[in-house]
Amino acid sequence: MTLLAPERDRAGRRPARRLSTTALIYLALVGVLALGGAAVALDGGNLFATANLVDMLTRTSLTGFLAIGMTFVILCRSLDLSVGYVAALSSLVAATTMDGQPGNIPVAIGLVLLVSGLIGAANGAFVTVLGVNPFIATLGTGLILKGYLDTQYKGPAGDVPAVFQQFGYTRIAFIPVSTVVMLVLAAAAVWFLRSTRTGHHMYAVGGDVDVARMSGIRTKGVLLAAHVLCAMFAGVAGLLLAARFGTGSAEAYTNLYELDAIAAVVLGGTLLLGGRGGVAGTVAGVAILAVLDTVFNVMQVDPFAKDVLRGAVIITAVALYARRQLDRTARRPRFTLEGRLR
Amino acid sequence: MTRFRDLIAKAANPTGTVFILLALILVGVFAMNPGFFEGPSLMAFLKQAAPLVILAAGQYFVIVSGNFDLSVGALVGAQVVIAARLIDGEESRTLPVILAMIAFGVAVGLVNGLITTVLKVQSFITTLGMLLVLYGAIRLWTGGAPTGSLSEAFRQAGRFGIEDVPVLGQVPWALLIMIGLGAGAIALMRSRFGRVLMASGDNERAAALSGARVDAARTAAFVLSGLSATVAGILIGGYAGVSAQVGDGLEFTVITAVVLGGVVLGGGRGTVLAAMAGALTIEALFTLFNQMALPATLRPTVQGAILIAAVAYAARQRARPAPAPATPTATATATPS
Amino acid sequence: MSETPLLSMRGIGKSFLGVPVLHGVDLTIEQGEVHALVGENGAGKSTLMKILAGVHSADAGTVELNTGESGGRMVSFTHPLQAQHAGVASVFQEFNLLPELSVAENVHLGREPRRRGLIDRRAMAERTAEVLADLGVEDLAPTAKVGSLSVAHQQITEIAKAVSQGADLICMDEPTAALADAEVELLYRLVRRLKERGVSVLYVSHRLKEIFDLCDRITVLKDGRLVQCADTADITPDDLVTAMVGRRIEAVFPERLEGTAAGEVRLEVRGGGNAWVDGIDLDVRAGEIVGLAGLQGSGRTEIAEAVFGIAPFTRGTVKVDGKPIRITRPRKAIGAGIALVTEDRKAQGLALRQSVRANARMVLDANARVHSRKRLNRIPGLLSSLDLVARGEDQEVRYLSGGNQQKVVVAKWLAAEPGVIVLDEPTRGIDVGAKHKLYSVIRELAAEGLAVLLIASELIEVIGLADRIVVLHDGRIAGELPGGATEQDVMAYATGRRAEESRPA
Amino acid sequence: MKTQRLAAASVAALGLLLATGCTTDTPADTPDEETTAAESGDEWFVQADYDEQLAQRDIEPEGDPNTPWLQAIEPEWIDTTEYAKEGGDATLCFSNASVSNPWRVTGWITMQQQVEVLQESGQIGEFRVSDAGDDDDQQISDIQAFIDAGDCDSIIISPSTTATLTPAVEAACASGVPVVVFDRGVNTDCAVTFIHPIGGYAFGADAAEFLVDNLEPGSTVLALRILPGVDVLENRWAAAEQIFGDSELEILGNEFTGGDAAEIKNIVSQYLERGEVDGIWMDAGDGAVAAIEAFEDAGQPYPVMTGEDELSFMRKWEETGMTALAPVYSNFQWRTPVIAATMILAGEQVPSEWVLPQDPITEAELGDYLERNADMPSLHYAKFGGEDLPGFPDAWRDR
Repeated sequence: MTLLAPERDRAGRRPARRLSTTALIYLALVGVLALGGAAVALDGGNLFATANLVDMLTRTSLTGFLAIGMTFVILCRSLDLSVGYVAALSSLVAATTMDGQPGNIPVAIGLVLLVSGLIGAANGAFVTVLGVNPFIATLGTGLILKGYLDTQYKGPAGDVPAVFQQFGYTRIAFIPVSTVVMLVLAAAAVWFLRSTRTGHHMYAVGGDVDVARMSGIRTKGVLLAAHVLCAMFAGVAGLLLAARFGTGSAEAYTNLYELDAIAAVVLGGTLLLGGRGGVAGTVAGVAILAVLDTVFNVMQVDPFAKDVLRGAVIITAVALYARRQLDRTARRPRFTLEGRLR
Repeated sequence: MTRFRDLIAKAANPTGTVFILLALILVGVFAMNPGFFEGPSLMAFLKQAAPLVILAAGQYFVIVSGNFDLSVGALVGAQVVIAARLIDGEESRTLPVILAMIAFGVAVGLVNGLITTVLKVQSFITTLGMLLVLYGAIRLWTGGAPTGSLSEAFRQAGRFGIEDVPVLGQVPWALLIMIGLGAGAIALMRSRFGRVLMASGDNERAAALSGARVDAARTAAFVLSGLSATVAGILIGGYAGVSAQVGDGLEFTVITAVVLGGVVLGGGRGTVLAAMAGALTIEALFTLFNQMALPATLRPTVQGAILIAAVAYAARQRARPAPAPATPTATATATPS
Repeated sequence: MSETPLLSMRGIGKSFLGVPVLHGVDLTIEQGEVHALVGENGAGKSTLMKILAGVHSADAGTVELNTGESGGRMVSFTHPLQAQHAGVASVFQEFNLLPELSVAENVHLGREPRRRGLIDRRAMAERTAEVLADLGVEDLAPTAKVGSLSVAHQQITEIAKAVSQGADLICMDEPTAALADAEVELLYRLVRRLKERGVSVLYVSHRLKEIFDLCDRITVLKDGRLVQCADTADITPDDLVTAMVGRRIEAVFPERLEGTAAGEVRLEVRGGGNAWVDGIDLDVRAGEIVGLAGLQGSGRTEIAEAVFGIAPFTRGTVKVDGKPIRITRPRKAIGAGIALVTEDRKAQGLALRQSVRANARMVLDANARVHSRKRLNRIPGLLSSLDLVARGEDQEVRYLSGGNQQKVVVAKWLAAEPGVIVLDEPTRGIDVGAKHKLYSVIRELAAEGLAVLLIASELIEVIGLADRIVVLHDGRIAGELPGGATEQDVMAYATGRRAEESRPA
Repeated sequence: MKTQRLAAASVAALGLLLATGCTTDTPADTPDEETTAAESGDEWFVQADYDEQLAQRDIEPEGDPNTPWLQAIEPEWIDTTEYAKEGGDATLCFSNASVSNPWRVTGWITMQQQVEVLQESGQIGEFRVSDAGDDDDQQISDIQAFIDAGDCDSIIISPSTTATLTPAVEAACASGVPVVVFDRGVNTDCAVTFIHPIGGYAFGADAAEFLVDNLEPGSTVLALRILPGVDVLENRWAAAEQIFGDSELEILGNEFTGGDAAEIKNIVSQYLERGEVDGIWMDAGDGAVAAIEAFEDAGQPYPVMTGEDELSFMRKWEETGMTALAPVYSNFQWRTPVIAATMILAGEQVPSEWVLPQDPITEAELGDYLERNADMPSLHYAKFGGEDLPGFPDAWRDR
């Protein structure tokens, strides 16, 4: 039993460590807020003025939706590079279906979720059934959608009734409704990952497909579900775009939202290799990016400098997480200092 | 002899898919426009395909070692802009600037490599970050749009060639450079470096325990990618001059090309020849679209469909069970390398 | 034993890519018996077990299961899930656990208890605790992250998983392969506990001691055929081995070759130590085979890794061919003429998707200091001298059998013409033919004047091959024995029951 | 189950809507119907606008020809006294779509130079800018931020896309500060003034007519376009299609190049391999030189060509002496908005729709413009109209 004895305390210690990853990210968020606030203050502004808070929160919602969805696929060790296109398409589907009639809103929402869900299913099928690498599969889907959008819609189309535009513009005090909805969905996603089998199994699939399969998990189903959810969240993002634009816009795909989303997810501490992380972290990741954007904006940072800083921040953050991963393989030592003296 | 056997093998395995696809597309092009295979237009095609082929070779090294390089597009753009600004029309500066560009390309590759290997950041993130940094930094430096202009000498490589060759007409320098570098890449993959790189991509631990400098090899791969982006920049700049959008989205095109060549993302699989063939295939595809006068807006759709189909096909090929029962090698005494 | 057997497999046949691995094998297991399935690797044990587990499906034959309420019925599993539902659970050698998840989550993976359709984590934890208590395991917290557990505890988790599935039959594939002695005891307790609870166990192993300690009946496979099925009482270890191997143990190991003589010391370690081992004094001479014995976790592999610079010695001195050297990286070791055939061939030894040639060249390609055209040209000869069976040098090694893969690993190291070769579990999981080939290769190497350091958990190998046996206990050298010493002597040191007088404890 | 969640969420959102203290930033009225109809969907051609723009080309603009950025075509002067603000030193907030192409970069420099002048004169205090990097949603947030900040005396907006920015601009108007929109329009006239050159139809028509006039009937023309779906660009092509439609010219095709020189050269070369190309029509000047080089490299005679007033093209044009025209989408319009804002804040009258002149550069004027911009970078625009600003020429030359 001597060999087993030391295990107990490690066993006890581990869960604590796992928690702290997410905690760390929120710490980072606080840090960024503090630094940003200080920087802005030195610049003679106030980062926490209502206007800026609203700005920050507003920026979180769009990337938020996309990033939450992206979290599912990345947890499953997959990827979705087509979300930008899905969002653009969804905005058009929504706007053209609504066509100015408040009555059509429910139909439009339903249709958007259906269409985006189907695209997600297609992505999932390419990956699970055809065995195409997700990077390629979703890149391909993106191209296919791009072609459809460019051919079908020569620019903005459709008309979103004022009622639905509220979704993009209304706020309670300084909190935009879109952000509230994003947070509600985030909470739902956290709950989904923790409390439903499909959600829980995503960790298994991302952690080790074979183990998952041997444990009787229908891995393909799970992966498919992840892709469907991811696309559906992109659909919701599309709805938000429609609400904010008052119309649908094919051009939306030019903004490389997918890369933003992936960046946010990884910034949120979810392993790009799957099986580790969660939506809570993602939300923090999204928030960090939003704070940076707002700070840059308030401080009138040159638009190109923004890109440089963003890139640097992302790399640095991930590098820091990687540091924390390094010790995970370490064997427990038998001989410590007094061993050295001998 | 060995080489011949290798070729047979290549055609048989999944990497062979791309050659078949390329053939099909070329047949299509020929059907649309037989003139395409006349010397001059063929040369023209190869001239404009050269940069992507070279980029594909560079990207191959990175992918086969188990990484990604998403920063090449931005790097190509940066290089062209740097060239224009530094040369600013002065013939005399051409050479020094080209040297500076090479240094810059190496530096970018080095940074990508070191961040990925030493700091253990997934290359997807590293190079995504590098993409943003390059994109922003270069515009910051030139105030948003390229300034200055390229020298005639600089443009030679990308634009001109050996004139009045019988049958072919102009043999573009770009083509010669492409063949040269392509041969170099193949040689490199047959060299010890190439074998180590391949092993590192397949099983990094085993390679390391065999004494391989895995991190060094991977970093070198990024450097090669940076260099290929530099050469591509020189060719593209030479071919078409400066414009604000040079290089936009190239990274995805080139990764597509490499994967189309049967190279597996994740490393340890595929040949550089096939990767370059993949690039040619993409270019041929665009030509075909053009010949067919396929509505420009529809092209991405077709491209995407073909991409997924081709990769799915290759995946199926690869999934096929192991070759027939084994027999002793006592007989099979092929010379190594 | 009850009248109707719990399981009866009849005439099971299976072949992969036209290569038959099972010919009409029968197997019956009674309610609550511990049934041993023995045979050399490649005999078909694992295949049979995997058919039972639903990983593979049989080409021929029938499986009749007589579990729980449902009476005897024909089954043929096409998915592990079906096997589980039918009450057949399997614990494979490579663990089916997720390091990122907790013990409870792993135990219930795929069958999470639910309340109102949602995962009920409390129930999960409670049930796990119960199962563990049932199995008499007190020191494992259901909330512990599996990635942080010892091999033994991971295996316990696996077994708990099987039990919690309400399995009537649990198949264990080489369960003790990776266990230390104390841990083996724990496993014994578990198996007996299961038996008491009326659970049947199919115990796949080729460790005689365990089989005779634990099992009621034994089924012996050889080359995919059923050789014999007998009660443990009616068979002696020797007969069993004969049945498995078809030759007696003495015949197993080749004699040392003519003209093999211990020469200069090629590897010398004095006071070597790091975080895992301490006070290591070791001499390996040219032409000498030194065995490193000791329980799992006693520091055998750690010494190999220290000598090879994977986890270097942080104190003490190392000399190679008399020259002092600080080996900090494998490259340095290789440069100094040391080779290491690692324990885990697939993870550490081979690039599976590369060709035989590429793998055999790997060491030469990776190290300028040993690379030479001459050595490259020797490779084909090397491979054939090892009797490598492959479709050609272009075949990817993943398509080779374990034994042939191991030969490729050995070849890649011999290609570098090392002076010292360390072999860590060189025969783990390879078929008997390949084993013998390796044994004689080891002899030849010694004869050629290499210094050989041999690590094996199968004591018999060390005893049968080594000229001297160095026994480790708890990271230190417990004692040294001449070749041919008895297992008892070795175990005495290994278990710490005896410490060498000459060495102050 | 996903749908359920969304339902739940929207219910929650609605509940919050009803809750007190909830502010909404969109004016209830939906965008002006028929313009939406026009912009939306597949049809980019609106006869009325087309006719108007073509007509405007021949109307003599009011104001001094030497300051074209202050000229206006058929202005409808409106009173702005309601916005009059004492003591100058106004805070101007400018939401820029992006500076992602040379045309915008040039204009942006001009604007900054103009601002400096106005700051010298004390009319402008702070000049606050946010750049949306071509992301509509981003720009909406940017505008929102200006509104919420509440200390902007005037908001200037250069929309990144017409239809999509409409609600945001309406919100800006609703906030009460004078709003100035320029370059691309929006589907609302709530802004105090909307500043723009004549427009895309005129640009496309100038170019197309030039080709029709200078090419033999039956000649072949290749159209090179940047992107699909961008209204200003689509209008250019729509106009050209009209004119080509009524001509004898054969249109070989219209290709999207992304403005990438290499892409342009590939495409043109490929067309040249398959046959003669007598004319090139471009919807923007980016990469025009590459198109010309394609002819040189293919050893073909220069085409009759229309590019833009980008210097690289004009220099190549002069050097080759080819038959060409440089249609103009007046870059000097970047000066006007800040001036307009200060006028409004001074309570002076401004045109409700401020249509700036937009005259293509012909062979006759070529030399003159090249000389005026002699030491400007090649991606500079000839009609940037900043020659009289103090920063000239360094600000544009050395960026």
